[in-house]
Amino acid sequence: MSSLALLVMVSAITFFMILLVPGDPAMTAAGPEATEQQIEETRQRLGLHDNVVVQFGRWILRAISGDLGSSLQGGTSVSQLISERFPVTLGLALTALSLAVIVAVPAAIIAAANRGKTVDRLITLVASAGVAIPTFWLGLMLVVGFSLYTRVLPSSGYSPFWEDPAEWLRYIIMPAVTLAAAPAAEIARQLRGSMIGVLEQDYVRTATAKGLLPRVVLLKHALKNAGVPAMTVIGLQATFLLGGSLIVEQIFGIPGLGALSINAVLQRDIPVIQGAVLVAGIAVLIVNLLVDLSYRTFNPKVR
Amino acid sequence: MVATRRALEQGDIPQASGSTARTKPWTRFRSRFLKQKAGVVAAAFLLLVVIVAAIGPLVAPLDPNEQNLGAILKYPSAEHLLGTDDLGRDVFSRLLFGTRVSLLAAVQATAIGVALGLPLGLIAGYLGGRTDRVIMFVNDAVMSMPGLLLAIAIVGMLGPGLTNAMVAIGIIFAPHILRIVRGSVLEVKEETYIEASRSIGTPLSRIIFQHVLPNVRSPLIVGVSLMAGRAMLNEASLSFLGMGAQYPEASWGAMLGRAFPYVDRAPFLIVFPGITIAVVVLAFNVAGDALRDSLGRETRTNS
Amino acid sequence: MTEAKKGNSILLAPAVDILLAPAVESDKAPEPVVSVRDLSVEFATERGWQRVINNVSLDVSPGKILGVVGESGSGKSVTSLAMMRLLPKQGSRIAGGSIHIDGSDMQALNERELSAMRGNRMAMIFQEPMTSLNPAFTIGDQIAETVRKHKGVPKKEAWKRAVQSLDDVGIPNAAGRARRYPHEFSGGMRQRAMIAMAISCQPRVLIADEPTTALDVTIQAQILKLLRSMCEDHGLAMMFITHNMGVVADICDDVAVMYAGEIIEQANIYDTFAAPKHPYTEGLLRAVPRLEGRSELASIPGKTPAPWDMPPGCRFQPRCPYAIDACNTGQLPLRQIGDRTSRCLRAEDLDLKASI
Amino acid sequence: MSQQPVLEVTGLEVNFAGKKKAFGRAAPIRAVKGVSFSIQPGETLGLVGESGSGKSTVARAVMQLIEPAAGEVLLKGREITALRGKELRVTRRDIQMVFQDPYSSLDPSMLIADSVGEALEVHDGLRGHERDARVAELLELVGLSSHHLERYPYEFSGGQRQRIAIARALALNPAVVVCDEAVSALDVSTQNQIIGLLEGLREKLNVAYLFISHDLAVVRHISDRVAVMYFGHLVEVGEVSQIFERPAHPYTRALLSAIPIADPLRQRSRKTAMLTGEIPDIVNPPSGCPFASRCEFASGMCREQMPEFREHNGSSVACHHPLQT
Amino acid sequence: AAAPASNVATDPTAVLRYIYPNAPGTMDPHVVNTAFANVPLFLVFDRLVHVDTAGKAIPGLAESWEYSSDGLKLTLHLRKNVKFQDGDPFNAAAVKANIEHGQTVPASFVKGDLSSIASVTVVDANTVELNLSAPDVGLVLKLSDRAGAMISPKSMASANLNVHPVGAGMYEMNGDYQVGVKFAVKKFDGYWDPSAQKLAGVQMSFMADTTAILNSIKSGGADAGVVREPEIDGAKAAGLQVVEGYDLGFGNILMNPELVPALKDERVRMAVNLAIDRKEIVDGVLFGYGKVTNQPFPEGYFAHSGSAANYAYDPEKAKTLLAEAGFKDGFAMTIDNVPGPGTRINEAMAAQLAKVGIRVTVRQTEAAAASAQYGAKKADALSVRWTGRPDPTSTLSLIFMPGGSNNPSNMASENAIALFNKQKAEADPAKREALLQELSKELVDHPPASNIVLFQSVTATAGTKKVVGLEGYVTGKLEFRGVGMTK
Ligand SMILES: Nc1ncnc2c1ncn2[C@@H]1O[C@H](COP(=O)(O)OP(=O)(O)OP(=O)(O)O)[C@@H](O)[C@H]1O
Ligand SMILES: Nc1ncnc2c1ncn2[C@@H]1O[C@H](COP(=O)(O)OP(=O)(O)OP(=O)(O)O)[C@@H](O)[C@H]1O
Ligand SMILES: [Mg+2]
Ligand SMILES: [Mg+2]
Ligand code: NI
Repeated sequence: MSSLALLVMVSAITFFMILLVPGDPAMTAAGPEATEQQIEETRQRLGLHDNVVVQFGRWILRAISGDLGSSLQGGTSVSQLISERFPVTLGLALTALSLAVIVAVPAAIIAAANRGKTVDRLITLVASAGVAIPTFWLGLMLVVGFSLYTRVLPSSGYSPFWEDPAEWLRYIIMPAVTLAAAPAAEIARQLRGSMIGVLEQDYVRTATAKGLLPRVVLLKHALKNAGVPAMTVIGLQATFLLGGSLIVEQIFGIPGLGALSINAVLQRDIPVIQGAVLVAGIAVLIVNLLVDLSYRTFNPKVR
Repeated sequence: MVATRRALEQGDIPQASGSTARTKPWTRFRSRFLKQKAGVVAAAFLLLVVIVAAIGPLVAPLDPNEQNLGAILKYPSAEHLLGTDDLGRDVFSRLLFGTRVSLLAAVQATAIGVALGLPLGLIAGYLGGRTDRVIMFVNDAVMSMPGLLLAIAIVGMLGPGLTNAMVAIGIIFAPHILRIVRGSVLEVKEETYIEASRSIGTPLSRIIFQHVLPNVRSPLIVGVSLMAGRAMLNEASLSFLGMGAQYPEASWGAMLGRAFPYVDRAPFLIVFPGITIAVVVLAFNVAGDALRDSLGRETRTNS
Repeated sequence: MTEAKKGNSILLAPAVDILLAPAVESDKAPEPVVSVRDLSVEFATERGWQRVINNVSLDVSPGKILGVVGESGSGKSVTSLAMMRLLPKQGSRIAGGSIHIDGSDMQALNERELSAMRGNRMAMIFQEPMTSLNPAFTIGDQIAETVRKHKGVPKKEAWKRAVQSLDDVGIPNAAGRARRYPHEFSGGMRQRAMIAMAISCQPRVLIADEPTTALDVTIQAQILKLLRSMCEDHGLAMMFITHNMGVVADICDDVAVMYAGEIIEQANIYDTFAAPKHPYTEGLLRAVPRLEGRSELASIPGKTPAPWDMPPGCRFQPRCPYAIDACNTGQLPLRQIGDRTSRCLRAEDLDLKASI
Repeated sequence: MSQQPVLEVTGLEVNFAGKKKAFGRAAPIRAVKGVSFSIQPGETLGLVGESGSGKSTVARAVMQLIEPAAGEVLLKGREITALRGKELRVTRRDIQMVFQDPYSSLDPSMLIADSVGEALEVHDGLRGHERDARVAELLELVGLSSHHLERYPYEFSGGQRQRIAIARALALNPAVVVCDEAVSALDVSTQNQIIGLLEGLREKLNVAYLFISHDLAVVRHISDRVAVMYFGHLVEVGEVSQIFERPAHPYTRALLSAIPIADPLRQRSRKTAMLTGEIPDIVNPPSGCPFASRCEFASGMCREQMPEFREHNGSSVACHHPLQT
Repeated sequence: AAAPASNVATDPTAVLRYIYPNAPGTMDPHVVNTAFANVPLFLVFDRLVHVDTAGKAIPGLAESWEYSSDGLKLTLHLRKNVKFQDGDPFNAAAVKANIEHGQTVPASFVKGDLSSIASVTVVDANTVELNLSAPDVGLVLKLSDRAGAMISPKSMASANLNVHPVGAGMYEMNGDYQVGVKFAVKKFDGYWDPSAQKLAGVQMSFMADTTAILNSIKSGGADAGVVREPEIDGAKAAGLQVVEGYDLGFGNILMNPELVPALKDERVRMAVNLAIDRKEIVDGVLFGYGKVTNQPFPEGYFAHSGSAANYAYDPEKAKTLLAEAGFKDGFAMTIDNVPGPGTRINEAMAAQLAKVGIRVTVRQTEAAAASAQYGAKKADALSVRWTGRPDPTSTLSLIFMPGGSNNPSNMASENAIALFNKQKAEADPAKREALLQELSKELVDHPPASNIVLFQSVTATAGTKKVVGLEGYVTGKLEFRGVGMTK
């Protein structure tokens, strides 16, 4: 219930905000070459003369019945646009997130286990650097290195997973790496911190006293308890990634939700913006739900 | 290792009762900070950056805004230490000038993020209940909106320009600060010393300022240092979309953004600002970590 | 206490019985399973390496309980952790001495051998039952894990044994409770679970560091009874650290008293309570509040010296009412006095009493 | 008994929100049920009982740190449960608390002078030297010296911290001090020093204590009267000698007999009736006497009907079958 | 630059992978709102009239046409035996259906282009008459644009016309258009001019960033695509062929003198023109890819005036003119631009204008806001690229004439207005040409209040050496006629 309210809230904020921003949906819908008259006709056709509240009400009523309307740019239905774009973003986000987790979790564990030693310092430094590097800079460097000089990977474009998974991977890997850098660094930092906290706990000493090997103590007893704060960060990163990353999608020419929504914003394509925000909102809710569920496995105390 | 720590603290009694030695907070902070070599290096570097920001215009070898369309994209030379940009301007001088803009941008965004997030986070966390739910509802709504969309909308409403862009970034950051603060307030709130202070009859405002605030300091510092770095990176992204620094101002992000099309012809245009941003952001993070560790709770565990 | 008064004569008999027991056994005394010799431990502090445990020696024989008492910070926990080789890897070191447990030289073992030892042949119960159990796993899991690790039995069997040992420590409905998480247990039950975990592999040696401090007296009594019977029935050798002299009086066979990182006195429990041979022990025993009436509460004046600030000679001497000049010169070793030991220079000529 | 009690608690009930079920509302946890007692000026009431029986909850409810579900708390004859905001804060002058854990009850990032002086600033508006002078006085009172003013809590031992906490509680000359296991964390010798201190202050300032502890020897030493709690209920209240020498409630007796005596001869020769049986679950409390499951005298009536409080041999007891001595 | 396709053996099985920066929102040619859509759309749709690379009307689906003497009727003679991709015949009825569709479909974008057509008469299967409400000489060229794109009438009613269009063009859809992303077409076997079809198909994808396009071609991810000035040198350096098409588009500054009163004075406008060093902009900012001009129509185009002067860069004279006009100390104005390549032009210009005392604030405003602000008379000036129109009338009326959407101040010289109206009614192409040239000269001699032309722009296509038949069109819209790939 509250999640539904959240979605309505997010939609409403977006809707009114877009209308507050200078720029005329009718004008962009009519196109750059349109005449005054065409613009006016477009405005009529789209009902943009109506009160904003009426407009929003109309949108929300239709949205509830499952109709997200159609793009002001050419009339493609929003649900179709989103169903084409979201899988792309989803694939990219999941790949990036998995990469981040695969790199960050072992790194954090190694760092925490060797707290204060050189390995730890090194990992911490790399993690800080990961947060520090501008995303698009990294992306560009990868393109230069892997596409322009060595030509091992395509610099841009996209091929759907179900058509050819290998091809998909070739297209997705560089963007995924680019996107993964910052989340990996952040997850590593967070997990290292909570691991160190957990390793100071009495029950870790108990586990050692039980005769478990250091590896088991670390990977079973400590990791599971350090999982909650780490999951929070992972969830947060997931929601970022699922919203679609404009810059990375642009650099690599990936037709994802980010590119769709940024274009929609630039063109004041309100139905598409609303649709994209709704999807992003739902993604956030689902991720939060998953994170909550994971809390339950990590920490039985949560209900 | 609660028990051991306590025992350890008791071992310090004689030191405490030595009547002359006064422990000044600043002295202890300094001694702890100086122990963290990486932090010291980072702080020294940041100090240097601040100095450059202050006196940069005086030491810049050339006028950073002087265009020379006859000599664009020139590789580094004796005349132009770091080459020239796409309008023939001296990259080194622009980098020096950009320091102030970029730093200011980071400070503005962070300040706004903290100004919004900190009080609301304190209130939400400490009061809990309905207030908390309302604040968190709005917070989650803002958080689940794609950041860039928000930024565009806010900049659209305020008009283009670096300050406005930073206001936008600040607003986008605020929910994150809010969450960090609220999280640690929830933790601190349960501490007995807060209850003890309440039992004395301390007013709410005083409890928040005197007890809660100093104890959420550590996570806040980390959050802020991360954010200051993030702000620089986001400024770069927004400049990339034309919403950041405006002509003739130079910001590192803007320099980086506009160097995009010349990757293969003038890679140095990307390399220098990219590295500058990365190093400064890294310095923020490292110094922030060191600061946290030096300001941390006054316990013995980390000495 | 009326009961005690009237039954004095009758009840003395079993006490004498117990009193005599060690004397009889001492002829063919079983080899101690725990043998610590001249153990010293140092910690890295702001003032460099500081010795917090100095030349501690102790033995525990099978079926016996050695009580360890002393001021807080005197090194009881550190000693026990050192014996388990559980001291923090960074910032601490064993500076000397040897630890032999159940025939193994603990300092010669590598990580793998240590883990085969811990939980199996020697186990430990920690003071804080609230924080010493992993909140993320069920109680049964945590116990079964130990069993599986050391006994190499299949999962099901390990679980059965875990339930069995929960049952042993008197947890009602053990099978059901095993599936619960620590936070669903009360403090007393958690502590019992800790004990169940420690005994699940039938160790030869058990170290208990203030296992009942967090519990109320009724539950404490149950747990003490349980531990006592473990020693008697299974020949377990136990080291029992506590602040509570009543608890010591209840279950220990011998007592070692620690002060400022040293054992200052060690003796049979009856001897200690009847006639302490160190002024600190005397002070400690006198400070125990009596249940009868409102007597004045005694305390030892002064403070424990810090490791870097140890007085020469006897470490208790600055606080000692019986100190003489000779006390602050030279090393004072633990001396054998009959079948007990003491560090006090004046052990023989002082007539110390546990109560005024 | 002629005087007006300085603290009077009647019918105190405290509920906590229970665990939420997947569907439906959470049943409240009734942590304290119908607790009533009173304390005269300068008197010490010892509160003992099972761990988890609700002693701390009573203390916090009396302190108005949590809101009681029912019942009245009269401080110097004034009902305070309904007070809010400033009014409540002003009343707090008269009732102060010393917490169990000396390590967490002092703000680690605050100087001792500020921690102790906070009450003075808040209530009397004292600042600067004036405040410091008063804080120094308080520190002297609890046996610390004024050079400790500008130090942080971590520089003190547990005993010293507890003294600081006591100094803080005494800053406003309260009429009642609630001590929730104020000495449990300390070793015997230090514990004795603190108790001595509390007794001295009672003499000097005529404060009343609500003294919570599970160390019965200490309770016996310091209390004038003792209240025994079990499972959220008060089961017995009486003069200290009465309780310790002629316990009327089977639980009180079990408690007393479980105290180990620091004398091996006597301890080992003692016949102690070990309690058996399960402690009831707080989420599903039994309908009758909560102690029935562990009580050797329990009858059918005990299991069905909650016993009323009644006078018995000079103390009040809630038991269907009070012990005769 | 391109090798003529006919001389080279092409691979009939080749599929061209082409990347284009501007994705159409729909594939319905009558609804899509930008001329950029022509490139992808005209793969599928054939038009009544074609244009050659110079922008001249040449036969398309109409083999010939003629105006009636009063200019009120345009008769089209249609090509015979032409089929739509769904097998239906293309004939006069189809033309009538299309024109009516274009005029009436909701959100029609071609309505304006077709507004002069009052009715359509089907004379016979291959002849239609367009009855005009007023003379419209530009109509023929308009029919070479989307207004003349012929949709299979059967598919007009279909709901997925926007993603699965059916036309009579060289290639037919192979699957649906994934809006904003890509689509594929395959050779249409029934096309009337097989010589134009050198490919087995085209895969067209869309990427907004031309740097990414170039990278893609360079790394082998595509065969050809559109690049912009900054990328051209890079493309050449990478060994790609680059076809530079000088088109009807131009870089210009739109101005609203109502907000900057100084600009109401013609001397000031002349001063601004003289203070801008166009050559420096072309050479420096555009890397030499552009032509210095101050006329809206390029050299070689029929509306270009050969006799009008090219402004020389003359800051001194600009200062003098400013002083004469009473602006000795210059004046201030804000010029907006849409973030992207145009930023540099604006910045370079600002620096140049600063030298004569004109203080320019450069402001980047995203497209929607920029045009809305300018349209709402809230922006002083806008630095943009005009994309060009097939017929001069559209360009002139939209930018230079009163009532034009890009001329918010509605200012224009009387002479210019008179010339414009005269050419609109002139049916004789030669006379009309003369009038247009005179108008062009008028716009140079008396700088208009609405606009400053800076340079003629280039539309460049980069491709691997395997791609043949790429040609630059003056419309700026590549047609794939004759484009093929070698083996
Ligand atoms: N990790 C450590 N680093 C430095 N010193 C330590 C550490 N752990 C313990 N110590 C020191 O070792 C000494 C002995 O501590 P220990 O915990 O053994 O005391 P204890 O006798 O168990 O006290 P308690 O009764 O309070 O548990 C103390 O003085 C303490 O300061
Ligand atoms: N915040 C809370 N939320 C839910 N239940 C609580 C909370 N605080 C206490 N309880 C429950 O209330 C009951 C009484 O707890 P309380 O802390 O008052 O006991 P106590 O008598 O002080 O125990 P101890 O001797 O261990 O300090 C316990 O069952 C406890 O689990
Ligand atoms: Mg200890
Ligand atoms: Mg309590
Ligand atoms: Ni008695």
